[in-house]
Amino acid sequence: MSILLAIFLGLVILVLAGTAIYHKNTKVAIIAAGAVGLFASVLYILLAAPDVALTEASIGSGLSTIIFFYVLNKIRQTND
Amino acid sequence: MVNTILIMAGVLMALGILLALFRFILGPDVTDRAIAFDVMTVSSISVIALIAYFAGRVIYLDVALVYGLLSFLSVVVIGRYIERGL
Amino acid sequence: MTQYFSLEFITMLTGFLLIIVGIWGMISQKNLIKIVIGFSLFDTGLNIVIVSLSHIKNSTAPIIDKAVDVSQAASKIADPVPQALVLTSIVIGLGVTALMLAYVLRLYREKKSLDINSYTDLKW
Amino acid sequence: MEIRETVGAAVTLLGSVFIFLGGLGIVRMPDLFNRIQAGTKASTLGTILSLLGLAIMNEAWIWKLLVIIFFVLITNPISSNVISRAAHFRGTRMTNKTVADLLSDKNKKISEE
Repeated sequence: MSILLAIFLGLVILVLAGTAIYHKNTKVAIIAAGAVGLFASVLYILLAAPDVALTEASIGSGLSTIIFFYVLNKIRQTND
Repeated sequence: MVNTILIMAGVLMALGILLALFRFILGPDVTDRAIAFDVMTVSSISVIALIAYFAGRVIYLDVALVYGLLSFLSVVVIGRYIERGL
Repeated sequence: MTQYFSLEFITMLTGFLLIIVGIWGMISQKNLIKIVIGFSLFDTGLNIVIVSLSHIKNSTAPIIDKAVDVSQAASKIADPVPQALVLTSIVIGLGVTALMLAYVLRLYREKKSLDINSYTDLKW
Repeated sequence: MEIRETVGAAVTLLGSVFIFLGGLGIVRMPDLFNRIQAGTKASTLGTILSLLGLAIMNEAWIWKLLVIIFFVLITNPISSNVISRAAHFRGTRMTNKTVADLLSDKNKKISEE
């Protein structure tokens, strides 16, 4: 049963990674990269690594998105 | 009996995540994607709790706790960026 | 056939495909922020591959509490060493991503452009 | 014993039905604000019900599950509020069937009275 869940999560991760690479809007690409980190964290729990899943959920999905949007905000302020 | 009902619940949660992913790919604006991201996060908390039940370990619930605490932060940052600036 | 239908193989395949997608994004995109996003995906895929090496069949988390007895812990838990390595690697990946984004910001303040084709100072 | 586990599993199934309906609403609704309404409310209720079902089934986990329910109940409306506010000030178009828009300038006097 966990194998089917792993296949589902892998397909979702690949679709989100393709969205992150090929979408024209940069903000959508950043949100898709954050969602890749989110589902990778669920995959780490299936692989019996809850500590890695905790770190990935807080850093790969939360803090990474915040840093990307901070830089986008700085770029937008430079234009003004 | 109990395991069958819980597997059906897991399948329904996976279908919910799949529909949110559909809106994520299709959505015409950034805010639609942010809402789809929020729904995927909240559904993932339930999936993690189900995995913790099937594995029989209480330590997996800590990850769901961190999700519930920190998932709203990135959505708040997206909203503030769209509104006027961080 | 049955070794291809196991949890380890499927997650390892997912990790390698994610690495391929990340490298393809790094070498094909023209936007600087897209290149940094491709690096981030590459990092995540590499971490998934290393964690999938640590999982043995039907193993549980390497934390000893009431559910796992001390006497038979060695035969039940997963290998904790790759997990500790990945735990360090995630944090270092965040540092490298932040450094690359700082470079992107400095480059944008120099030339007001995010296109990689406009930075041709080192070409001759 | 058996009855309590069955009741807990049924509550979890009900919560997963609400999560599925939240996903369906986020696909089917016509504009952004209806999508926020459907997605956030249904998925919050579904998560609370499914965690509550697991708490009924397994009474050793009940305090940690209640803490998770508390955090979800606090943090999820904040994020949907911020997103809907940003979308409104950005000027997202509503559907034609919208009756009242209390945040717009034309109706501001009505809402203050």
